[in-house]
Amino acid sequence: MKATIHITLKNGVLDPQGKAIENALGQLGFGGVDEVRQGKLIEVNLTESDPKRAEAALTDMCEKLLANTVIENYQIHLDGEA
Amino acid sequence: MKATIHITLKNGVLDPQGKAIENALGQLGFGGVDEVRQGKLIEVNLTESDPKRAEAALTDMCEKLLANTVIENYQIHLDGEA
Amino acid sequence: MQASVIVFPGSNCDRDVAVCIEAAMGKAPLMAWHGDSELPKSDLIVLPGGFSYGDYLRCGSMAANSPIMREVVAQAKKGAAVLGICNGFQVLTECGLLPGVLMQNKGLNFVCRNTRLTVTNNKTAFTAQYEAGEEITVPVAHNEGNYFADDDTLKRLQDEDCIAFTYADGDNPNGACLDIAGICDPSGRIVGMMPHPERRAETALGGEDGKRMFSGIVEALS
Amino acid sequence: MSHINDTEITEAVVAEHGLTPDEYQMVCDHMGRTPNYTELGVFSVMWSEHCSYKSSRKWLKKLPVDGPQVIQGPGENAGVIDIGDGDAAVFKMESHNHPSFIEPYQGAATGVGGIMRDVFTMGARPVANLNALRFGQPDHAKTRHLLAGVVSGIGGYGNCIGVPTVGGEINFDKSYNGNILVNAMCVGVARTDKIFYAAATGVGSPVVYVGSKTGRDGIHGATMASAEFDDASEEKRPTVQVGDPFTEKLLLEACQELMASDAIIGIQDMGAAGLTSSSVEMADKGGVGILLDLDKVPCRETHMTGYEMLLSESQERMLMVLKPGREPEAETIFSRWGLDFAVIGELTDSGRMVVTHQGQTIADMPLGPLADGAPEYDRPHEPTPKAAAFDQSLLNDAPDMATALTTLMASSEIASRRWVYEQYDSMVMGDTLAGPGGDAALVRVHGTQKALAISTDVTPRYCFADPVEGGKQAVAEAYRNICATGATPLAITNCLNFGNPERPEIMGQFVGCLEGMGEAGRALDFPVVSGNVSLYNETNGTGILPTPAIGGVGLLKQLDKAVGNRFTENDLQIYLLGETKGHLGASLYQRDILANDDVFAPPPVDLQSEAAHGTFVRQAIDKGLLSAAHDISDGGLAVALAEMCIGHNIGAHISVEGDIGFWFGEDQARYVLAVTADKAADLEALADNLPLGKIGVTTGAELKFGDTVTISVAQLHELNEGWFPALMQG
Ligand SMILES: Nc1ncnc2c1ncn2[C@@H]1O[C@H](COP(=O)(O)OP(=O)(O)O)[C@@H](O)[C@H]1O
Ligand SMILES: [Mg+2]
Repeated sequence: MKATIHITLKNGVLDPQGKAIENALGQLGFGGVDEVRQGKLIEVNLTESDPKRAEAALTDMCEKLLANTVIENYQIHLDGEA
Repeated sequence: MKATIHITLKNGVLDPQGKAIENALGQLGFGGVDEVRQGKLIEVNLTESDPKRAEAALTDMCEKLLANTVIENYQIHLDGEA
Repeated sequence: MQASVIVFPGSNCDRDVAVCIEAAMGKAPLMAWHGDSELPKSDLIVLPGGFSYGDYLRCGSMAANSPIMREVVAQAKKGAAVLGICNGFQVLTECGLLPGVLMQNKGLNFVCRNTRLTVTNNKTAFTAQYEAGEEITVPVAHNEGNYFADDDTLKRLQDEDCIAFTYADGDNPNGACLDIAGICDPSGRIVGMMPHPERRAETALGGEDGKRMFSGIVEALS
Repeated sequence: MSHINDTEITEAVVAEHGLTPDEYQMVCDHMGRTPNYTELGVFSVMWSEHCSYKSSRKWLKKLPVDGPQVIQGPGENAGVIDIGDGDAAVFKMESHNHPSFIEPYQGAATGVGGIMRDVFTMGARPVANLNALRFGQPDHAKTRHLLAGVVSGIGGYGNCIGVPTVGGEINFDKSYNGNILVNAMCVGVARTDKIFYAAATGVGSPVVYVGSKTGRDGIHGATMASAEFDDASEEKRPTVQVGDPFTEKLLLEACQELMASDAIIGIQDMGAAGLTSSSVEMADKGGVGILLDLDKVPCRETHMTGYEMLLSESQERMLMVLKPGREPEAETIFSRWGLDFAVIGELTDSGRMVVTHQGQTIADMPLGPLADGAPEYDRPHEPTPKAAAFDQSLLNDAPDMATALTTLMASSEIASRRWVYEQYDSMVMGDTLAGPGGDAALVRVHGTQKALAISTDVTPRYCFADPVEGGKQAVAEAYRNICATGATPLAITNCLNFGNPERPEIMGQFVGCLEGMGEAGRALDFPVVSGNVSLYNETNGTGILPTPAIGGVGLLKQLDKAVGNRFTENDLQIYLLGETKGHLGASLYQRDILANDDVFAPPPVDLQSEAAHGTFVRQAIDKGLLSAAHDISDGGLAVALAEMCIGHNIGAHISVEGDIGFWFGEDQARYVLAVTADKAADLEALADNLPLGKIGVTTGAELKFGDTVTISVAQLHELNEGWFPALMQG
């Protein structure tokens, strides 16, 4: 089973990358863009096929490794679920 | 209108980060995980409210700046579309 | 001869490279600001190391879109010699003057140390003062120096003798394909490399192996 | 919507702000009324241990701070010393311990950013960064993660801004399991006639905010840094400050550009306690008052209260007082660098800090008490009991020499730090003559023939066993590391990391270490020009080893005279300088070979010998007599010799005999010196009656002790290099 994890900065945490992208877009002449935030996308393939168990394992992975929960949130998307 | 852009490495492009994550997960005792790939997630807020025009503008941004199309693919998700 | 060093807000090897150019040429190069849209006609243009615009998003991506780079590309196409060092190499690939891309180091860490290089092509505008196959020592300092290109591109680089430097046997610090440390365009006038020749151009800093890059290009252009 | 100032000030609210009931009463007395919530917040951060030094001030005053070389001693953003020809070195060290434990990457990164601002706010261009790090046991569950995060955070920030990281130190000890130490040092160079200070003068002068926007980062960071940890606080996860080195680079360049004019009256970075402490300190130093209009503060987040704006610790911000009328030229510079610029207030003659927000006065406080009114505590302190002398019977079943030496070379303290320092750009700026790996780093003063020698040192296990001797030893080791390059030691900064000062035995460690440091500073003409105190480094009542890190700076007038600490060729004569009594108490040998953690007395420090031997080494280098010099510290003579061999893979034959104490004892004031045969007589003549003796010669590819012990240099090298990568691979 394939899954995608979205990792984003918590609200209020400074995002220098997002801010820099926003500035660069402005300089390239793209107006009307703001609140740019950059996060991570992690795609994995699991041998586990049961969605419940897959989700539990992924949550565990996020807590232990994939996300820095001090400053980041994560969302798990199992394939097919959108 | 809010939008999210997914930027992922093309097939065949080496992904050292993904590999490292895969190894680290293995070391932490998470078995049955492979094909780990890391990409980027960019969230933006647009003043444009017409989905067609928003999508066109975002495509342009991806081509010009956000993605390096030599190695990366991008996908645009307008909010509400999932 | 006119030399220009392009200064992005986050460049941090601009002064270091200017010192070497001045030593080789007897005259200080022009320091050209990233926001300018005009660049006085230059025989030599150097894109220095650093973090151009913080290297957010991708290294060199925002710099490649800066006003001055339109000028750099235009002058390069008209025959100016261009050297991109480290971040400058990343900018050259992002703006399409050189093929491929510099990905994150295989070890995932920034690496700063001396590396042994083989001068694979001594016919470029910058490498004439080295012997072909000569081994030199030049430091690297980067987090994204892992040269990657698809197989066709790599083959073309080999066929057209566009690999300027490789890391000598076993000394690849970043996992680069074919141990590539630096490449050039087919004319040999545009060179991009991850190692920093300007950091090893005087004995007080450990050696002079990098100095011949600068004396070499000055000799070639004057 | 109710205002934050409508919040009732209860005992609980006071306690949450870290003020004791007595302190709160003092606040009320100074105010002549009950403070409102915002005012309480401001007092609490200004009176926190971190900002007010209330437990340490009494003792800091006793340190030597004067000398002809001192231009600015403690009390400013950084210390300033004269290095000749109109040049000055500007430097300071600071802790970022608690934030780094919570989020190692960002905590360490913002620590580096903060210390660099302290230096460039004085008008200096930063030219070198160093860091003194302490982690828990190598096999502790958190160590690897914390170490990896801290190192990449330091590199991530320093590499980007383009200042070389040229040295530092790392120790491991279980006492740091729950309290790692991240101390960052920055050294800058300025012209002596272009130093900028924090004092704000001139009623009516505009107060200007520049740099990044303000968010809710690290609110109450200053009070957190002064509070003991318990297991729960790890879960509280305060808003972490995130560093933006690119913006810091812009801020550095913009400040340098403005500093080239004469528009600035005073300038101060916004560090701990942000806008509050920078405005209070500037106005108080200038003896004026200050009026701030928070509606003008550039904010990153919406609905921020005045309380939050005043206490935010968002990074990469500065406060300046400009000459009236000079705002436009300053604004032009800052906006060209893409930075925020806002006039947020002006100086008044009121002697008060008055803050308005959304048309209301939300705080009105007397400046004097805010800046200097915190109580100065003379906390009870219990001297550390004198430790017993080393118990020689422990050596009865000691392993053989080769086993002991190979074990030490691959021990946590001696193992090569290459894994760490190769992640730092140590060469950018093109002036690093000697980067990490030597005794002191050497950084050329750009465009001159002179160089700064810089080293950070302290041996916490000595400080624990005997704070006074340990304090002396830290200063003496920094002195030795600098002398070993040929440079003259000039002045020090420090970062004093201790446990909870409310415990008399911890306070006793503090008082003892400062006494030793002061004594050594006076004897070695090595005054303190800046520093930082970090207390309450405790978890669940267990304090760290006392860790007063010293950052020493020296000057080498002619850089081509410098020597390294590695053997350079065969047939060098090897000399030992200094008296060897074989002192094994508190040695690394005791800890790692005997695996014994009894508390024995550390080696005594004879400051006269330190001065005499250091002077001799410098003279010998100046006369061009030496090929290499290395001070002897952890692991004693045997380890020093092994380190000198592995640099260029050159062996040595040591012809003197000795016992375990001779090889591994950590007697102080000692160096290993190497000379070519033709210069040996001159060296001996110069030594006069100092204890200098020939002990061997460089030769071959093995380190040989007499005819019985032979170890290949390649093996020593492999052991020394292997430990760190193996640890980090897990
Ligand atoms: N955290 C660090 N960052 C950079 N360099 C370091 C660090 N820790 C140690 N080093 C370098 O490794 C070498 C050995 O350090 P140390 O054992 O403390 O030396 P010494 O005993 O001579 O004081 C020194 O050159 C030092 O600068
Ligand atoms: Mg040291």
